[in-house]
Amino acid sequence: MTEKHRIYLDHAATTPVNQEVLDTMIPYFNSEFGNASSVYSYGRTARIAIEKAKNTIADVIHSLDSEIFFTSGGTESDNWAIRGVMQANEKKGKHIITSTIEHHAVWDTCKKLKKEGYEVTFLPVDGDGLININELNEAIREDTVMVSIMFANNEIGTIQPIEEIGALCKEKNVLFHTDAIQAVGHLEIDVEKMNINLLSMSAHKFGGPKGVGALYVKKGTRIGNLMYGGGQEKSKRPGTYNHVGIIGLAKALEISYKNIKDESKRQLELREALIQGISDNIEEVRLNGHPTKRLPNNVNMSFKYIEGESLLLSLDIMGISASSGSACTSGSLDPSHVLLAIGLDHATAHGSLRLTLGETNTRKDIEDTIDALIPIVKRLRNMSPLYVKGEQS
Amino acid sequence: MTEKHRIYLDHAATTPVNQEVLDTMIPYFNSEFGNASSVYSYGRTARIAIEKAKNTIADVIHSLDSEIFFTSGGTESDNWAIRGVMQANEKKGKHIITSTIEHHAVWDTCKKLKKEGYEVTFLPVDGDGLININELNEAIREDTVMVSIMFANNEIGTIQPIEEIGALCKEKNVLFHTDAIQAVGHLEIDVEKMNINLLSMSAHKFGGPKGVGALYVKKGTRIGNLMYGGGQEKSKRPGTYNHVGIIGLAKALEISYKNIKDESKRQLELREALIQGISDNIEEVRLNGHPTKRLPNNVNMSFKYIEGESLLLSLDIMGISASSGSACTSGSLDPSHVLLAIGLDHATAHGSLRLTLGETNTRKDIEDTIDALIPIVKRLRNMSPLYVKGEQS
Amino acid sequence: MTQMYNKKVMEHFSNPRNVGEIENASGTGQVGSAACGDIMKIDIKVEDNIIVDVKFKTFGCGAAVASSSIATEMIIGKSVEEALKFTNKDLLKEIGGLPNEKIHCSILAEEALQEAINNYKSKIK
Amino acid sequence: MTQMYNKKVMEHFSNPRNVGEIENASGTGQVGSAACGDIMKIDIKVEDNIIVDVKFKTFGCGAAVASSSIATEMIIGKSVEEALKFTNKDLLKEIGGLPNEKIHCSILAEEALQEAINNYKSKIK
Ligand SMILES: Cc1ncc(COP(=O)(O)O)c(C=O)c1O
Ligand SMILES: Cc1ncc(COP(=O)(O)O)c(C=O)c1O
Repeated sequence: MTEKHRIYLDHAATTPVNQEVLDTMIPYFNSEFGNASSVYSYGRTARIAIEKAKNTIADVIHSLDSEIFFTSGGTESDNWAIRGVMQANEKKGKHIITSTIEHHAVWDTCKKLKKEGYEVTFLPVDGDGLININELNEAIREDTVMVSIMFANNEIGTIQPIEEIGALCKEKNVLFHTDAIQAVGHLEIDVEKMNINLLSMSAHKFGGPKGVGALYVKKGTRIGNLMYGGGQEKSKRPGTYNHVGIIGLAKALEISYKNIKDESKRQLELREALIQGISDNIEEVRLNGHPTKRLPNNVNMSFKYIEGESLLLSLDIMGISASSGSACTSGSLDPSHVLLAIGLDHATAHGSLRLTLGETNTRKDIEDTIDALIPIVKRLRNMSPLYVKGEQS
Repeated sequence: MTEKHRIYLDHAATTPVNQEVLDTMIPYFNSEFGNASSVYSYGRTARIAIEKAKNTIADVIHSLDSEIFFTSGGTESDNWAIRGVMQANEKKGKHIITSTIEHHAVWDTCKKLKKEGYEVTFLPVDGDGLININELNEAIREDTVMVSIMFANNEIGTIQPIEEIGALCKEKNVLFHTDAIQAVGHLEIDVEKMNINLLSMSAHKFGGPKGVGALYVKKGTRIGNLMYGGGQEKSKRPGTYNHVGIIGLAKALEISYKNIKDESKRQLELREALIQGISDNIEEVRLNGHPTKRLPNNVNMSFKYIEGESLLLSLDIMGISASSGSACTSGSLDPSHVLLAIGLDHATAHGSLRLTLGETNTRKDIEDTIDALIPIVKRLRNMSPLYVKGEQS
Repeated sequence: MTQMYNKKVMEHFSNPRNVGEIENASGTGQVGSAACGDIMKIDIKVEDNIIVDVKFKTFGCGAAVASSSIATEMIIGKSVEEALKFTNKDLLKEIGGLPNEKIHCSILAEEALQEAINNYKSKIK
Repeated sequence: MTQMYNKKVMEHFSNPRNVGEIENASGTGQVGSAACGDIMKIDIKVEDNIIVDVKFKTFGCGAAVASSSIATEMIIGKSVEEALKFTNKDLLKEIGGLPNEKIHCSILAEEALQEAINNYKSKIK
């Protein structure tokens, strides 16, 4: 297979920058490069572009322009939201509630807060990866400052009942942060209707550049800084504006939401075809994550008796890029905490494969992937000491 | 003056991305876009580029590749260096020494630490902006964890005696961080010879893109995280690698240091011509910062009786971009803390102008700038209630 | 779109009207301080209770210069009583708005004018 | 350049030698666990104190598969005593290096082989 025929099925890890987005960004690298905080003309052009970007984002998520703050990506947005809110609200308490399937950017931040003396409740999820709203209700205490539950999971694609969580948090008067890094660009989001106080996003997950993200902070939310310095972003997030990245983020968002309904329907059909094709042709597989409350671009399946990295490498040799669990934890020996949280045993968790679709993927890509997977799984199973049935068949 | 003739003299605020740098970056936006942490081919290309970038940086500053960590810019590097080291070394003590002319990224971080219970000594500087090595020596205590003194000042260009500071810190067994954000790309740096433990840099100050920086952390230095999340950068700085930015940073650095001796000599001559031209043609001006221990691209002068922003705006109308004090603090009413620290009164501090050169500036730019400044200063002085002498002349 | 000036502000900054001083002014007001970065001085000439001339000198930013210039234009020809009612809101309306952090410049203009009028009144008493 | 495999590793991963099981093996060794993500099973056939055949089965990552494959190649033809001296260092040398976090795969191969030999020895005692 030549480079031309590569099939990229790892859009949840990162996406290529959309060409239109790149074309929009290019002039800002060296013609309109001025420092957005300056008073002179160069800087003014950058400043206007940043204000426009806030407006674009605010339109998509139904917030005010002034509620959008730019960051260096999803990790910073998550860290800032959680640490910033917990530190600024110590008068109310030191308790935070999160789930057992959060991304490490939330998970590890919470674990660190715990070490520092905060109290953290890690809410379990069911076999499909959903939290239970009654359990959340019971977990909320007098001194609970915030709930941080992700919008959609990056590994298994499960979408949480965000609107219900938001309503409950509002009723109980606790702040609600959602890591929407996998949702933005793929699902419709309304922070007003969903009662979201803070929302994290990352540009490279929806056709924008890497190294830039945003945090929505509802007006009136008490939040401290993660970094100190210049006066940018009302001194809440200092540092010279990465206006090229910001312009890219906004353009990518705009493009994603232009025909989100059609595109998400298209991807959902491909997703179902992929799940069906694998299930029909390969024995002893299981779908991880909720069958319907699921990102339209996410397929996550476990293949018994084989190990994920071998599967990835074999697919890579065939020109197909995929992922096993979270790309961030590749190279680590422990299986994904998400797959364990939904009840998989270690061996099955190790044998998981994540295939995530993007706008350039076609039905042919799906067929080719299924065709490639069948002999690969067979070969690896024949090599596996765990596999007895059908050996050498 | 048409756009073509614009003269950009604000390189200390930010620089345009060098065309060669941009050309190097472009393919990584959407052909080689893979997640650097993945095992498959796309990711591998990004990973190799990142390793190469570390090697380039390490070569320039004389460190090991593994001592280079990527960040979202200078602000993050400074925040991380200081907070990370202070938190990880509490067993030794809670005292840090810095100077009164640091950038806000260091200054405000130290002020915040003070509020949190750390002890901070703000070392004064002399009229030229230099710290006194004996005073530093006296300020170091048993419980001093680190000294953070900038390499070269962003407003007045003064270069500190870094090698002496490094030697003293080594002798006294305290860690030495230097904010070298204005120095990298302009001065020769040797972390080994200078005994530097941590060094911050930011790509957009030397022809690289905005939103990416690096922190050098000497092997064995105890440092905590500023952010938590995935396993990137040995888990010390998580988040999907902004490999495009990293590639840009390294390329820009490589280009800057290719003929740094000649270019810095050229800029130094232009700097002197500019200072001379202004001093010869305009009365009651003063040079701020050290006359010779000074960045080759920095001119900072105070024009009595007039206010900086009017000066900037007037220059901008003539097609010349400059800055008054630090670009970061434009819009604030207080004059720059740096100018006050070197002893200027408020009015004189308000009347300061910073002109910072870059590689595209020519001798003609300097002449045109002097020619533009003369009538502007005259006009503004005639408008000023503080100016009596020579009124209406 | 904060931190930026509109065309009218820039035009008045580039070509400020009524710069200077009035010899034997009927009243003079000066407010602000060099420490704060803004000083505004306004001279008025009053004839038959009408402000027939206004001149200003300003040390300050673009908004300060433009505010002074526009304020002088708005005041010339007004009676002393009308001028006393002049506020920075009128000025902001005329000027087409200022960035948030520059609103204080319009207040300075109001104060300088009021001080000049008070100075005039104290003299004729 | 960590986290990446060299050509030789990829070649052995793609075309592993000696996959399978030996019927009536002289010795068998299995190490690792599914929980850790790596299981290696090695069968050896010994004739006149010489290891004449080796077969493996591996559940694990690319490095684990390649390590097994290369280890079997290196061992065939060796005497039992020679084989007992085989360590993961020899394997790493032959393989041309592994990423740091994959070094344990070479250790697994060493252990599986030693266990197979020990198993053989315990049988012939
Ligand atoms: C759900 C989720 N949260 C957080 C992150 C971290 O985002 P970034 O890598 O842009 O820092 C990711 C992606 O890596 C993610 O998928
Ligand atoms: C000396 C110094 N330190 C820190 C910074 C902050 O760097 P950045 O704006 O890239 O975050 C700057 C520039 O703004 C600087 O000049």
